[in-house]
Amino acid sequence: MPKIAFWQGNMGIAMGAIAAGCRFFGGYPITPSTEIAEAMAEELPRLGGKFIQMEDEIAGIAAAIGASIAGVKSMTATSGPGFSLKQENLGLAYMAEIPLVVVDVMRGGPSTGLPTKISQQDVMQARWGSHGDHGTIAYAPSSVQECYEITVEAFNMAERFRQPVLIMNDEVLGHMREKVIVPEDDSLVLVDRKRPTVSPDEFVPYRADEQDDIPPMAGMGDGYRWHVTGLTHNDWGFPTNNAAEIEKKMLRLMRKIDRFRDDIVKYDTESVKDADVLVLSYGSVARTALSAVRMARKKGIKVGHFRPVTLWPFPDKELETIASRVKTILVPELNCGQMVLEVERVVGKERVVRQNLVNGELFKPAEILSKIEEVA
Amino acid sequence: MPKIAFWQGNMGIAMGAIAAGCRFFGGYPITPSTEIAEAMAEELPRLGGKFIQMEDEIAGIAAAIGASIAGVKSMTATSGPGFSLKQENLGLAYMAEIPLVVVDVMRGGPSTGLPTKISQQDVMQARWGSHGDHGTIAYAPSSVQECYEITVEAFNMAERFRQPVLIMNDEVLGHMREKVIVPEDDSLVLVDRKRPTVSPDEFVPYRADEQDDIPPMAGMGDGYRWHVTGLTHNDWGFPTNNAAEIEKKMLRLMRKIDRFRDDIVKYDTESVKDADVLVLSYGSVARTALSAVRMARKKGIKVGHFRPVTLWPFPDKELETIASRVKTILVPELNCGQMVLEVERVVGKERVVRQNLVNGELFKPAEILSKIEEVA
Amino acid sequence: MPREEVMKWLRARFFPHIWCPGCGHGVIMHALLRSLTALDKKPEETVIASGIGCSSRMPGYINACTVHTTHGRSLGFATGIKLAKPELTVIDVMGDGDCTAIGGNHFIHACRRNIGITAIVMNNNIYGMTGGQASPTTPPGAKATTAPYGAIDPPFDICNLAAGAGATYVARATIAQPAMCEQYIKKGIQHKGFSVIEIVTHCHTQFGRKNKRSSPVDNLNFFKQASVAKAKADQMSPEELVGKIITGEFVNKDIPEYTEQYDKLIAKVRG
Amino acid sequence: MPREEVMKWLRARFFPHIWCPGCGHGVIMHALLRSLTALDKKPEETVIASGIGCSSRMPGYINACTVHTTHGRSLGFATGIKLAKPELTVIDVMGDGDCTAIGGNHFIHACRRNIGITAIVMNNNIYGMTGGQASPTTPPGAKATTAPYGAIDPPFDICNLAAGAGATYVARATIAQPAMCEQYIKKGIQHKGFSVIEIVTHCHTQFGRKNKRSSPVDNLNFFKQASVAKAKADQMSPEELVGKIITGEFVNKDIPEYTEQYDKLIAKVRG
Amino acid sequence: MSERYEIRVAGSGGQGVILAAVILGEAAVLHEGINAVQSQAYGPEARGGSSKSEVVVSRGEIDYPKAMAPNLQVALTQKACDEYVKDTAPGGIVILDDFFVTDLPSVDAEILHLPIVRTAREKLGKEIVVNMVALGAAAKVLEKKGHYNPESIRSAILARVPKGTEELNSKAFEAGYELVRM
Amino acid sequence: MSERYEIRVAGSGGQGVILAAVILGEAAVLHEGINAVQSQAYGPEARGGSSKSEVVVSRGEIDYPKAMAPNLQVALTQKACDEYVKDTAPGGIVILDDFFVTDLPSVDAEILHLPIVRTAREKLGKEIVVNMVALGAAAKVLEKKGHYNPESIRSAILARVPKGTEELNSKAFEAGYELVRM
Amino acid sequence: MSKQFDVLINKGWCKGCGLCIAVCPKNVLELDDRVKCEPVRMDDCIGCRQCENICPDLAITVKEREQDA
Amino acid sequence: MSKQFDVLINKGWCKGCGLCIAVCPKNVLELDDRVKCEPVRMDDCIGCRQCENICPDLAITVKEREQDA
Ligand SMILES: Cc1ncc(C[n+]2csc(CCOP(=O)(O)OP(=O)(O)O)c2C)c(N)n1
Ligand SMILES: Cc1ncc(C[n+]2csc(CCOP(=O)(O)OP(=O)(O)O)c2C)c(N)n1
Ligand code: SF4
Ligand code: SF4
Ligand code: SF4
Ligand code: SF4
Ligand code: SF4
Ligand code: SF4
Ligand SMILES: [Mg+2]
Ligand SMILES: [Mg+2]
Repeated sequence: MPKIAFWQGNMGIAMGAIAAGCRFFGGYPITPSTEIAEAMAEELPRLGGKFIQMEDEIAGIAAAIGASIAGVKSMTATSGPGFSLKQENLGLAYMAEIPLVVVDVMRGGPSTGLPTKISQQDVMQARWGSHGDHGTIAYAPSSVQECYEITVEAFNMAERFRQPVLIMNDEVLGHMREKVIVPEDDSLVLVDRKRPTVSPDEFVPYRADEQDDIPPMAGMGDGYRWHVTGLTHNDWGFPTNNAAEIEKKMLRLMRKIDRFRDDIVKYDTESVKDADVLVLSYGSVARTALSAVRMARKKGIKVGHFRPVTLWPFPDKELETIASRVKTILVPELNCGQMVLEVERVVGKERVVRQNLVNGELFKPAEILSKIEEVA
Repeated sequence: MPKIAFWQGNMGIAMGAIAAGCRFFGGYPITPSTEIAEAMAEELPRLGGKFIQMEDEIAGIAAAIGASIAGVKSMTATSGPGFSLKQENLGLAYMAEIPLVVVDVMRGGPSTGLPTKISQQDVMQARWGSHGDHGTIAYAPSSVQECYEITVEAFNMAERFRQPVLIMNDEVLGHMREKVIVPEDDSLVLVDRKRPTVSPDEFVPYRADEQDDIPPMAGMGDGYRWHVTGLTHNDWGFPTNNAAEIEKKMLRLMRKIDRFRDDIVKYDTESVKDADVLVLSYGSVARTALSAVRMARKKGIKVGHFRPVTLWPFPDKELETIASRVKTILVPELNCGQMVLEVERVVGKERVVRQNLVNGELFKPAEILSKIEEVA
Repeated sequence: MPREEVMKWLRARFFPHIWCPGCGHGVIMHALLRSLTALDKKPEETVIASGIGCSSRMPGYINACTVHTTHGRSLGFATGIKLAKPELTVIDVMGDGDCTAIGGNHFIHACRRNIGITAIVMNNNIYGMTGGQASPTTPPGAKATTAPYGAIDPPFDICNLAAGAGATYVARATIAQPAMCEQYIKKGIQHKGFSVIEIVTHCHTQFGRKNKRSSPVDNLNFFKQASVAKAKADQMSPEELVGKIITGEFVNKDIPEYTEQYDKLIAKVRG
Repeated sequence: MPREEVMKWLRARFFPHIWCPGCGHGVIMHALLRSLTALDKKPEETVIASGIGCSSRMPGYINACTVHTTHGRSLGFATGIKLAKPELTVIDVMGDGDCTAIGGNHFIHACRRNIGITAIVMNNNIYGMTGGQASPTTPPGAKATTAPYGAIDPPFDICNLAAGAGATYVARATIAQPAMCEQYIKKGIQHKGFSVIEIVTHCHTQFGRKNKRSSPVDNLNFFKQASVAKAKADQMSPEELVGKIITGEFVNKDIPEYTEQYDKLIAKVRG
Repeated sequence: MSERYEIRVAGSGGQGVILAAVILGEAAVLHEGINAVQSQAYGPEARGGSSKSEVVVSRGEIDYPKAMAPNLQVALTQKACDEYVKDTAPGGIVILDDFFVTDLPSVDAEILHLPIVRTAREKLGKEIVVNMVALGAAAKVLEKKGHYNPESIRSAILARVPKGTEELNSKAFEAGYELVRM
Repeated sequence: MSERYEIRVAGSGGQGVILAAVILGEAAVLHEGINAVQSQAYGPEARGGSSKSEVVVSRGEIDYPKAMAPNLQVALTQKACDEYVKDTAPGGIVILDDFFVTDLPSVDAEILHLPIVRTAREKLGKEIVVNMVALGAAAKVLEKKGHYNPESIRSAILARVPKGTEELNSKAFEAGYELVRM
Repeated sequence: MSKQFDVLINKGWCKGCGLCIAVCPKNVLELDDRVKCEPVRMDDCIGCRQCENICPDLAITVKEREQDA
Repeated sequence: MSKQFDVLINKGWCKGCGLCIAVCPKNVLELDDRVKCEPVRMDDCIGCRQCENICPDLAITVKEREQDA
């Protein structure tokens, strides 16, 4: 029977990770993400898993990647400054195609900024923070329930696509407590990385299967010998300077996500059928926005809501379809305008109205409501 | 009399920095940027300046920021992996408003990638690499002459706007040697940070002048006492959790760049008047593209070229005006499509054609020419 | 020490400070200010740098040239400041986490380089600011939010680490000895080269509560009972020293200071 | 050692390797492979990790479970691997820059934690891969591309640093003593806990050319002449030891290994 | 939104106001079977300064997670009172400690000025249970307003507090409950 | 582009092919007063493996900085020859070392198979000056083709090489120059 | 006659931690009911300044009392 | 009769660094004109394997020669 819990969003993520089979956490404390580490420190040893607090965020993600290379599902969690520090090694996980879940609980930036206050200032960093190209999968949950469920999904995607998957949580959701209906373990669909089916002698570690562009992955200690490197490499995992081999690798890295974009993209809508105004928001802001949309509907304003659950890949096609029917798209964000750039790119900048707040607070319903009234 | 030199692009940057008054370099070696550090190690002591090789890139930028806080114009230089590592402290310089020039000589990514091969994969990272919002000034030079001149300009902008300014060089330009006409020192217009005019007792370190939104800056040891912090702070530089103070600071950080956007934005055009096809490219690619455009013109194709010299702020208005007259905009980039996203946002995605190469090589003129012919 | 002289170093407008009642960080700040006063330093020519942590909030309260940087990186910034302006007095105040966890590399390199900076490490064996996670100096067996079953890894001995990295002045005191703190800080500032003063302190709020030292006074008493002067400790066996805090000077040697070496290099290059 | 046994550890298809003719890194790899062979390790259960540098290219040539990570960070990755699968033999091979410059923090923390990894530090006193910049072990006065007027900062003594950070097995050899390299590596691998073997080697291409040791053989001769065994060095004065390379075992002590402690903790928690 | 009921507990760092709000949330979700969202203001100032925590309860879905105009406020220090009480919902209820809060605010709300701290100090002999006394007082109000059964809160307390302190905490809760006469 | 002339020098790591190309570039820009862009392939393989370097010279602006079809190629090892010589501009010139290059390529170009290494070893007694011998040979070709005055190259060499080695390098240059009979 | 001292407490800064009370050799100090330090036996003070030096909040000033000649 | 040894050189791997030549106590090895190692006095070899162990390119194998009984 599903259990009812009253958890912080960060706890939701930790418990989701455990449910997804995560048995390793490498991290470094930072507000407002620390509760994830603390929960993992408590829970993992009970399950025979390992939690390690490393000397810094760089080592935290390194250890997590190491554990994944050894065959164990693993995670790290942090906030802005630590997310910046993790970018280099995040790149290694993209290049070497190592499954991993990375959580950023967003606080106000730049720099040390506002450690205990909400923002959505890292959503573009999720896409572009590490040097070099790669496909990105990044989620923004809006409830503690979703923190739990999306973490399970993030692990599944990481395992399926052999790459890091990001969860962009925010301070309000990370810290607030809310009801969660915790499904029974065996009701969850869990994905594990594809393992090689060939013998160790025949194993070519980065030779991808044609049907999905993903190479099967051996765990170290599983009888296979293979080479992991952050250098651009050929199918053998050996560094190459050969243009054709380089291009093959790079295009596959992008394609493995692009091809299955429809399997990954997730979004939510409310009252969009007859809407003249569409509010697009994500994370905690979506809670305020929904509140405002509902208030506006009561006032007779034809307004709907679009919530990207995957920020990356961005639900562009889906938004385009819905947006084609509306006059104005309002994008309230707790930053100086980030996802709105993607919205403008998708639907054209003429119809897009921005609403930005960078004072460390979450929008209040009245604020978004009055903006809706203004643009309606 | 101006002198003629035959320099690598990286040398052009080092010598431009020296000419701009840079007297401190803190860094860590990494291919293909190392020659900048090496040149500074050689030149600075001759001028009484200081070069220090720190223990890593994080410390390298920290030392450079420290020197700037102490009142000395300073610089750091790196490439992809190091640029990722510098992102956290780069954020501090944005937040604390410390002038600084940061060079990224782009190589192939992600991760260690292709240390000795060209890419343009970090141009979005230039804008979004650090957590938290801030305005960005980033240049992409296309010749060694421009490496020199833009470095001088980068220092001027850093000093004027009290923030880091980025130079996004690439491996080909960084390493190639070319003729430079080196202007005489006294022919250069150099900008220095505004110093406080009030007495130490009246000094409020982050109180901005109204006419430009920039607070005057004292050097440490100049008789003023002030506080620098990466936390969001009030005019006194003291950490605040007050919504109004936070918002004031954040909006000013953005506004000080937005207001003077026209003074910063730089671009170049060729043959755009009657063009049906516009090629937009930057950095070393612009050299290939210009070559292709000239070949195409000889074949009678009405094609022009638009070269953003500042990638950030992006010359959006300027592009929009020119683009309004053309049928197709071709954007060749040595990445999987980065600045093209901005182009699509500005001109709408319908008319934009991408050309991407990620095999470690620079486009050859014939490649871009044939794409021009295809879209013309 | 005339009290008003010390008060001049304060940004009194930001008081009372944010530290918990009885937090040892205030004791250390107080000792530092007395040292600066005693040495007749000028605030305009004195830089106090720090990283992030409760301890690292200190510079904000000191009316000098103060630099509150990123977690663990303050020695990088301080190195830039000192090298750019060697005439400044540069003090770097750090927590145990700031200095020895994320900042460990900058710490050992500053030790190696022997640059004229005084590092004050406020070792409370825990991450105070973020709510009580284990630090690299948390004693084995002690509880922390990220070591709910007790820490299992051996802690650093900060003074040994500094010595192994080549530091030229290394001393340790506890906050139960405010005069000793003041004295070592003074000697550290006067020392040519990089000096390290570890001051053992407490975070009763985050560490003490979980480890049976929940009030400031409990900690004071603990320090009094657990401290052993180096001279005495040298006579004791390893077994006797378990759980003891050895106070005193561990290293004090004379090696050329980095910025002076640099100035010589410049002189040589310019001929 | 039967030669074929060693050859089994090679990815011969990638030979000849990229190292310069006579580069000491090859001598070290050879010694490592002999040690692994002598200890009868299985390649499928042996992990060789590294960061970035000429030295760090080594894992690519070894037909085991090999992990070529980011510059300076390999011990972080290796720690994750070892903790996740303590039954694996984990070796981390690093250059002096990789280990003691950018990787210094991970190095001292691995020493502190006493996790069962063997670190082999290939100290050629320079950044070879990037073309000859100074490293934290470049001797004062030596020239490097980023120290064109001679290095002015004191170098680390890697063995002292490791000892100060708490490492439980620390030894040093030079490539002029391939049998000693092999012996210490073997002992390091057998040691319970973190072991550090510093192997002093040369980069004649980048360091030697600028510092009068331009051929591999020059360096071999230099090492033969400059090495002093620890037993003998203990009898020598600091002045006599200037410029000498002390070889031998510096630390060898018995303290619980980290992953074993962790397993005990799990057992305790699970009751 | 008609069902939405907002509660805020505010005081100084050591007074346990966060735990109080968490218990109210747990009581709602785990014992009353309704929805609740609990949140709090974090800040470095939480070290020594003031601290606030909120619970929003509702039979329906709770979208906006923070209090907009609390229906019930508890303030245990003057600073908390000055800072937070002003946005009480018109006609709401404000519980103030009568030792630390001496300047009463002028708000359109019913003010209960109660000896919460003194009860903890004097009756229970442990100032640390001040939050439980406050919870008791709040429970009475919430019961009267028809939002909670006090048993839910009591159960939530027992499930939360450290073993061995159940009795002390229950007593404190009862004492607080008794303080309110409505 | 009609004025564009492309030169490539290729060999193994230690043969100084980069310096040779840099000198050709400096000769063009600083002594001939024309434009030049010099570039090179870097790679970890440059340690032991093959190495190439290019110069594009032109009286006009040089946009694309790399060689597309070199008009003149110099290859000092078999590997370099096999890898690089094939894209020589039709009718171009290829200079090959006769000790290390034994398999001659089939290209539409004039092939000069010259004792470059042997001259360095035997005549100059220092294999290290092999690049200067090659430069001498290239200088002769470039002179014949009307692109450079050999004096420019000689001056560029003298400005570049370490003090005390001028004579050796000049001699090597002369010896290379003499190898070509066109 | 021995010297006399004033022990001045800045109650706005004092946080009532009790450290001064613990170190005072003469038992001069106590906490009041608002949990602030209060010198209750000022005349016993010997001016050792231990309280001043240990006070983490810099809330104590010990001053020699001006004495009538 | 004393043992005899074959010193086998993999010339495809040998880079001619000369280290083996420097360590050989019996002067068995030399470089040929393509700068590759060549055992020129094989019969003097005492099988000490110093050359094999020092070779950074793993290009040398020293084998005891099969002897006719
Ligand atoms: C890059 C980064 N990582 C983590 C943090 C979060 N953080 C702030 S302070 C701190 C630890 C502070 O501990 P310590 O240095 O011992 O100081 P204390 O608070 O104990 O005085 C941490 C982990 C941060 N601000 N930045
Ligand atoms: C983050 C980062 N910074 C810098 C570099 C560039 N880099 C590659 S190897 C290296 C130094 C290598 O020196 P060392 O570890 O001593 O190895 P060696 O080449 O001497 O064997 C540097 C600085 C990098 N790859 N990544
Ligand atoms: S949390 Fe600990 S370290 Fe921080 S102020 Fe409180 S007592 Fe001091
Ligand atoms: S550059 Fe130096 S370290 Fe690198 S392979 Fe060559 S000799 Fe070895
Ligand atoms: S030590 Fe200071 S803060 Fe603590 S009780 Fe005494 S006066 Fe108050
Ligand atoms: S000065 Fe000494 S005796 Fe006087 S109150 Fe302070 S501690 Fe007590
Ligand atoms: S040591 Fe090895 S590589 Fe060097 S010359 Fe001898 S066989 Fe050749
Ligand atoms: S085995 Fe010994 S004697 Fe024989 S060739 Fe090698 S080094 Fe010389
Ligand atoms: Mg601490
Ligand atoms: Mg090295």
